[in-house]
Amino acid sequence: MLKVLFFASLRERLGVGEESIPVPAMATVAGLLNILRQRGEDWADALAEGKRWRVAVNQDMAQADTALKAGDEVAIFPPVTGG
Amino acid sequence: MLKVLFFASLRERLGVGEESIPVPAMATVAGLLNILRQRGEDWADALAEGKRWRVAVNQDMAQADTALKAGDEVAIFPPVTGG
Amino acid sequence: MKVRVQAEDFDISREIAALRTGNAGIGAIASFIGLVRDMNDGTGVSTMTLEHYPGMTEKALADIVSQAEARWELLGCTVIHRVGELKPADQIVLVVVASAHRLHAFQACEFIMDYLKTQAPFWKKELTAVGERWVDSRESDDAAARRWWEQKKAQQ
Amino acid sequence: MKVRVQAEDFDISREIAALRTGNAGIGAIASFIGLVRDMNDGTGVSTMTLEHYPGMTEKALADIVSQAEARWELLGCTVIHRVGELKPADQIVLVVVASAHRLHAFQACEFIMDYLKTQAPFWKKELTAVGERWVDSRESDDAAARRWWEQKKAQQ
Repeated sequence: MLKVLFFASLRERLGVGEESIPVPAMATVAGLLNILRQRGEDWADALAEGKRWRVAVNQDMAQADTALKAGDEVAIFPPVTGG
Repeated sequence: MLKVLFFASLRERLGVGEESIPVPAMATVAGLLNILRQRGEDWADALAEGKRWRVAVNQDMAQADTALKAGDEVAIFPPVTGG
Repeated sequence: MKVRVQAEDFDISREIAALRTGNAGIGAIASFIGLVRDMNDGTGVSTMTLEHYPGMTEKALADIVSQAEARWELLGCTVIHRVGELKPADQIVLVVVASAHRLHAFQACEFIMDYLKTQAPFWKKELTAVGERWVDSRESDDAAARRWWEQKKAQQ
Repeated sequence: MKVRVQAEDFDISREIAALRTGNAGIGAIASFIGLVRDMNDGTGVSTMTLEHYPGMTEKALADIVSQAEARWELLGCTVIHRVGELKPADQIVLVVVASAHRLHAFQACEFIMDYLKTQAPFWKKELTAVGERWVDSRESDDAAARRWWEQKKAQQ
């Protein structure tokens, strides 16, 4: 399983902060996003290609082709606005 | 008369901090420096062309051709090293 | 290096004193404080809530400081970022950088702020007279962070 | 704008508090502190004496700050420079700049320090184990001041 986290506006829009998701067959960030987009219109829209979201894997910034394995912590969030 | 001030290493080397000097016939910074250089070897050397000294007239940084008139305050000093 | 994420306020004098203790080789200290403004994009702000990603924030800040330490000659660095509910005029972030010379201190301090603004997982939500809104990221912040990467590339 | 030349020490927290009072539009405060180092050019320094040109120092500092205010959008600026006899680790100079945005605060703070280092009539004399010596000006400081002039020229 993956531990998947959502933050800020994405967390509010999708109505979930944390959940467990099986490692997808296509075991990359892109594979996980494809599965999430199939959950419905809201998910497909919030996580659409070209939308401004970021992904971190095990607390490091990640890319679409970053590999995933059981036990990984994946976080999906909007561009950061601290400081 | 001009009020002429010397600071820092120039003041120590020339042994004078402040004096009154008549406005030179050539009433510019260059004219004043020419007169001071005639005071002896030490003065000629300390104020030689190409040496690193600066001049302020009435507390604003000045150039060789800056005009002088009676009552002006002229300060001669090495490059500044504050901060 | 000292990195802290906390709800509590901070005092710049105290942080500088702690950073300097016992190091008389420090000649320059550059620092930055970010504050909650009472206006943003023309609307009055009454409360600012800072959400963060616990664990990753500390890691990201430590990584940003390590990059600065690899790039400039630093003699100490402190980064404090607050989280939770803040009010206008409250302090949000503190960066203090010590070095023998001012150019290193200034550059590292600016670099840390630019990277923090684009790489550290904090999100601001403003409460205004017309409701709540998440603050949008700015292209100017991305551009500010990019220039350091380009400067480094140009030097290689 | 607040410019002071004094023998007394200063406290950055107190100066920032005074600068900020009543202005919740400030989003960024950049500051710089210059300190007496215990070593310079490889020699131990036991005392540093700051000579200045009374009257012109205040005028030069005010002029430097005015130039910064004309060039960037500032919401406040404080410059304090000490004179007299100082010891290693003592504070020499403080520059605090407030703005709505960090780029303006950082740039103005660095600009003020670069101009102060080349335009304000202060001179440092060090007492070391091998005697007294006047500190030499650095070409790197002239170069640092020049880049602002060149940047301005390039923008015109």
